[in-house]
Amino acid sequence: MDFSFSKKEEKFRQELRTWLEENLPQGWLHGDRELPEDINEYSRFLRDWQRKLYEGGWGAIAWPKAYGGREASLIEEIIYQQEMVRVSAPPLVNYVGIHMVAPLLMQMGSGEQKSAYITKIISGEEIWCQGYSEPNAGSDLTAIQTTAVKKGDRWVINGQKVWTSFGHLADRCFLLARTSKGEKKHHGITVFLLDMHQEGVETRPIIQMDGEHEFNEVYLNDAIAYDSDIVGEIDRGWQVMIALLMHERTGIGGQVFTLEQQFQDLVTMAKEWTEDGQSVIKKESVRNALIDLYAKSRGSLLNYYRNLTKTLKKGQPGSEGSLDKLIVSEATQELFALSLSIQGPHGILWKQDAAIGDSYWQNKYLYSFGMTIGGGTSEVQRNTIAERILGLPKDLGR
Amino acid sequence: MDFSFSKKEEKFRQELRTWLEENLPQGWLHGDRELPEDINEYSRFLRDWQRKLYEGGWGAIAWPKAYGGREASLIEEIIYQQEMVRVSAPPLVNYVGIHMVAPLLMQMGSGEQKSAYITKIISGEEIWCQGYSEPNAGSDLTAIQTTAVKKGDRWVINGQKVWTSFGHLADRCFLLARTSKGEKKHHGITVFLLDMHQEGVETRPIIQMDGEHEFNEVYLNDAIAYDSDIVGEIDRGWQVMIALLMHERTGIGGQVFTLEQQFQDLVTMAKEWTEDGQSVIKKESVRNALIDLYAKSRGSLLNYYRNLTKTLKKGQPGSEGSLDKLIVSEATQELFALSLSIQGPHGILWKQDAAIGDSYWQNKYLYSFGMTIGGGTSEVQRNTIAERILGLPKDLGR
Amino acid sequence: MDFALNKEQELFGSYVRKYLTEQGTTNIARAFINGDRQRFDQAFQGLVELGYPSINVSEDYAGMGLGLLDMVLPLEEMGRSVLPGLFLETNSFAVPLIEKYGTEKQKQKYLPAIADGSLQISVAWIEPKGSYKASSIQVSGVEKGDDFVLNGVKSLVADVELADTFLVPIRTTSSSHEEGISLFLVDKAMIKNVTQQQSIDETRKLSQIHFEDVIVNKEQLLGELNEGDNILEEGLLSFNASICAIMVGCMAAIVDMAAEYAKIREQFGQPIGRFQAIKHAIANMKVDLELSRSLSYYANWAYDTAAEDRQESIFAGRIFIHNALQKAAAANVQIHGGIGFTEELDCHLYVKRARYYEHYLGSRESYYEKAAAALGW
Amino acid sequence: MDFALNKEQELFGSYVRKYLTEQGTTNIARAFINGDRQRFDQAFQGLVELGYPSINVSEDYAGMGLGLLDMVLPLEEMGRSVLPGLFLETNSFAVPLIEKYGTEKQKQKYLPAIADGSLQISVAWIEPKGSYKASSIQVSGVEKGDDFVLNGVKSLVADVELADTFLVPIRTTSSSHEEGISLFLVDKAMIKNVTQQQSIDETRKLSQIHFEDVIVNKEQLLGELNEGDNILEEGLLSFNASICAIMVGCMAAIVDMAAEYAKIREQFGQPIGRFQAIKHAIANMKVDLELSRSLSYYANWAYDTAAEDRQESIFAGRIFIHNALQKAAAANVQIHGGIGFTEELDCHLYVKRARYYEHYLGSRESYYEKAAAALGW
Repeated sequence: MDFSFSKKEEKFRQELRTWLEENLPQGWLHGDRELPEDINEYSRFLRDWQRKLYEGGWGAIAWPKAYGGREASLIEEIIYQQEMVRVSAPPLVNYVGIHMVAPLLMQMGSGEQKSAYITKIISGEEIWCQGYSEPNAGSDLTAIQTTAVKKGDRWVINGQKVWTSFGHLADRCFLLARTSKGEKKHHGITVFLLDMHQEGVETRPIIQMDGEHEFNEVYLNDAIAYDSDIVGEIDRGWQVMIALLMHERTGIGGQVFTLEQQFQDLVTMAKEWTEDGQSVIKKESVRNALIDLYAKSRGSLLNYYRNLTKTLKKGQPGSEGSLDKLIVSEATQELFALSLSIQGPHGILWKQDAAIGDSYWQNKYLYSFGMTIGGGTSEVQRNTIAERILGLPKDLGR
Repeated sequence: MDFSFSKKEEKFRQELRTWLEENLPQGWLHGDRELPEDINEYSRFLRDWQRKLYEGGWGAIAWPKAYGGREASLIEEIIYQQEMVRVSAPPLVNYVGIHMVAPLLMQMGSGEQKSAYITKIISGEEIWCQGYSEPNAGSDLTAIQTTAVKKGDRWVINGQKVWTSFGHLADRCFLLARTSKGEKKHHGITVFLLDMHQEGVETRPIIQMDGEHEFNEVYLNDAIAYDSDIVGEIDRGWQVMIALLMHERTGIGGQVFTLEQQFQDLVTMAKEWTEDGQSVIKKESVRNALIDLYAKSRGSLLNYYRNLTKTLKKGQPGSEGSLDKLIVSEATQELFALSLSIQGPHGILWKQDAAIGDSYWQNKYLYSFGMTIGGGTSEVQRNTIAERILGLPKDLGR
Repeated sequence: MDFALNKEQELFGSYVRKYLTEQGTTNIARAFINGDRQRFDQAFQGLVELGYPSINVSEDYAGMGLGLLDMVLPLEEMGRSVLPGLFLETNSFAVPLIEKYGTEKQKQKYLPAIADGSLQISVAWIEPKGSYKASSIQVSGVEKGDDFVLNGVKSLVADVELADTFLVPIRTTSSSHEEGISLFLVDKAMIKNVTQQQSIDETRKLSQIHFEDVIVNKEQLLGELNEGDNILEEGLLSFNASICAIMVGCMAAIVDMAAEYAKIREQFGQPIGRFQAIKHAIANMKVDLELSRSLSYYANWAYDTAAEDRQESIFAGRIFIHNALQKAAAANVQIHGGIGFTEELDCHLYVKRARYYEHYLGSRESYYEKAAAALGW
Repeated sequence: MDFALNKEQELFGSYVRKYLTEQGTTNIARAFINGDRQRFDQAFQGLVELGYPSINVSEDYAGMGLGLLDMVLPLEEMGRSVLPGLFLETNSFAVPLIEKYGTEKQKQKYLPAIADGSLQISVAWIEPKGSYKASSIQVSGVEKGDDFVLNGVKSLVADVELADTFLVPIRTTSSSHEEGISLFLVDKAMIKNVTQQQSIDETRKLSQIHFEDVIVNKEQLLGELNEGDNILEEGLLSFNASICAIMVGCMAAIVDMAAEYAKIREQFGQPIGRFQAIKHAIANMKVDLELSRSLSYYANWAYDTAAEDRQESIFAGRIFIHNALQKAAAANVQIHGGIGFTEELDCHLYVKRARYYEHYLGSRESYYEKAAAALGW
């Protein structure tokens, strides 16, 4: 058991830290982290940040050097995430491109696809989104109804996608569509690399309960793709999806490190926030709730490290990721609910009028409701834990 | 809305109260409530109590006068339960006989059955048990495997029953057995009135986690019954069971009133029990937990009254009984868990060495684990609430 | 023994339900959030016509002279609709206090106007970063002839725009202990400086009121000078009995919408209501709802009949019901999945209203203390 | 970065598992409950032969000189079996204290005997109806020449029959404040009057020890006079790190038995593990188990490496893990249904052991305080 990092790893961390200090947007390190409100400026800001990362050699560290990566080890990827969380770096607008599409194309993409997309992904020139979920296919992705029908040399795509993050900023979409009706529902699905800049693609915002717009509905009305846009084989998209999962080496590391930091922020807040002249952390009920959360957030982190150690030894992640996801999403929800309760009657003040922290706590509280839904609901995670880890029988309907 | 009782009802209460004061076993009202340990003495004690109730006209108050009852109203039944709880009256050894078997026989028994059993039930001369559950038929009673096969004029019964309360004291058993294999699993079940005093019936104790023996396994090896022992029609036992449920007018009133009293006892204990010289009820965490329990136990009672009001108006109970059962069993469990926690390190002392109350808290704590299982598990209650009250779809496998 | 509302109460509740359904239930709140008061004003007028604001005003002042129990079902309906408005503040907080402590002149001035829907009252209690404790009240009132001159800032005042008058606890002595708080009825005309505050529950428009040498005549003092703290405590009884009812209404709507969605939404070829994770979550909500409803009915009955256990019933009821509501509101989002996380469905309205009520007119902690005190612990 | 036990630790754990499985796991405890010590004695001897009691005794005193982390997996196995015995008291509480505070003579007397399994230590701390606070300690020690004369009663002393020596905090001044507690090693020969106490967890045989002019030589004082309280606090660190491990073992057994039962038990024509009410209950246990295991490993590592956060890790770990164990033990009964409520299956053993640990050597409340203090809150 050893929680230290090797000299090489620490050197890597130091190099990244120095680079971040020199290259983060003006004022960022000192807390001036406002992102532009205008959608075009926002997009430009994040693309610029991706480009800067790329030019500094930090755009996609796990990638092969030939593509602009640095063939980082898993531990280096972890360190990368830790450091990005530490400085609250701007969001990675091209997460889907960098962590999913490009690694997959490197593995099974055509030569043409590789040369067309990979460099533009790392440089931020092209932003990708994913087109998985549909109104009737949430937890059950095999229920997708979007169809792709071959007409001449074109695939004509119709249907509706939802929960497409950054869909309004994206240039291309990693899209699942049904190309035939298989005996089993997961047969007959094909993966397309869809051009978002075409007439048949319309994006509409989904307004979340926190009033923000991160996700979109994407309407596909005779959208067009070609054979050259297919990844893997026709009707075999499910295998592509499974291959994709294997590239998720670091799991939810980012969320785990973020939770750790959020917990520290909460403690600081509870020390500084006073009620009737007394710091609220001195209240027994608040103090005990914080100790419980201390155990949960530390536990999340340690559990993640323990699973990571297994991944390092086995070479690939196991089903334990479902544990980590469930733990961290539920703990985060609990953390932000507590953060509002702590502020007493003032906890409901919002936006510019929030009592503290620029409405950080209120926004995160509302956003946290999505964490136990997106990326696989807690119910689905519990099924996975029970079935894959404990070997309990398959659920109803599957 | 009116929580008062009518003059007639109050007179009934006073009459019962006076009778109890005069007739409860020696010393009982002053807390000397030890029951005999020897099984035969124990049986004799409880039968004597039943006989005394009967002779006083309190043996089965809801029954017709012709059978020794007093045709009590539902409210009078409630008052009866309240008063019995108030004095912690000895257990009703013939509960099954009085509340289930006899009312059912009055409704659908043969003349012969009526005259053979009903008077002996109310007088405590014959004790009844029920033979429903089996090792493979717990929540799912339709899965019973005990068979009754007709040979000549005899029904030969083979199988095993479990969770037969007072089975070791009982003279007769209200038994479910499979007489044919129906298309649907609840077809082909027949109800027998089985003589327990025969060679083919063997009773073995089940020792509960509290070390007590209330329940039994009953082994049936060529046990014998006759056509005259059948209630209702052959193969139509399920309808008999449904008819039986209709006689459960007061639902779990006894448990609700008991919970109310247990809560008061807990408060008294929390005031008297001190830690480091301070009454533990003064601790914020204990105090708040008790307030939560106050709401739950009051809520249980009020909810029961609200459902009772509905029953009074409609003339028969609805599905709300499943709510009451779930609420009161879970609240009771919570109450006794808290009662041990409150006692700190001394809470684990047991039996004659218990720190307070004659091990009352420890015994009830352990016993409470059975309350969310027996009489329909909490899971089954939740299904019932969801399906019957809210109209959600039927569960898997049903 | 009859633990049920009576026919008239049931009937009145069903009128309100019918009316609010016609008005579009939560669409009234949605319009209000978007700055369109018209739908709310119309709904309010309808409730006035049904007689709601007059229910607990005594007959001497043009009211019906009924009690809180008669308001339970209308409040449940308002809870269902997450209705905006000062119903609780006006009828459940101010009316009982004016009836009990008001001068004849005050009664004449306020009660008939409340009963006919022409006057509403809000409560300006807490101050920036302060608590509801008397010791936290800093807005000062200095006697000057027949007037008091008020200075200081009140925060989190609900719906200043809808209100005509404010109940305002003011420090009228220099000591910072409980004694020395007086309660004033301050009419809106006297108030010049109001700044808006954004609330997570956008169906409540919050404000800070800046008292800058605001002159209030002594006649506007409610009850005795320096006795404000006890009067506020009295008001919290009726207020909390009513908030129990409104929260029960929120929960009832949640249970309905969760159960309906679970019947029609399919995943893995099944309505999701067949999955016990969903099914039992909804059953648990239902159990909490029924417990809450029983506690709410009793709390309101206990208030009306001045039952011995009214304080503990009301305060413990508020704690239990709020907790149940907050759990149900969160579970409802989860049951609805992604769509539950959007502004499109109503799920978020209940989450936010639940959060709003958590510490409104008293923290959860303070209610534990009050309940325990009432029980003599 | 390597958050895993090493090969040797894993291997040792698997030896212990294999051995305890051969010995019949919970059947050792069941025999012990029924007054049959033989199976336990045999199991104990086996663990001695495997070297368990010598693990954390330093090499100078015939031990292996290893740390708590090397005891984690054996303790998990003991937890699985709900094993009786003074393993925690002896190796996790007394050994670190004797190593740190003992005189050379004390070390010679106790450590080699512990290492070779010939001596076990129990803790006689709390008194009838008292608490673990120093101020609650009333058993008095009066200096008389080279001796102290002890009088008073200790309660809830675990397994007097198995113990050879007791760690006993004694009041050696007349003040009833923290100062004035001294820690003595009292050998069993000195103790005449012991009365048994029934425990809910019958795998622990509890007793009261009546000190009636018990004479203890000054040489038996562990650490400085009147410094006992600080020494006990130090002992609680190692003790609680180990109790985390043993509780994780209990939970691991629970998860296994619940999952196995859910696979084979059928109702409504389905293995009950297909019903999400059961399935998700077991998944939740598993989540808690893995979190607990991670916290336990870290707590023990933090102790061994004297990490800065060792106190908060150990105390918050104990709270979380105990809470998780108690929930899992109760859920396990529910999952098993009726048969889970009997003495036949092992479910009840875990329920009772969980209850036993709730306040053992410190209340849950006190650990919240200690954790908060360690975090500087």
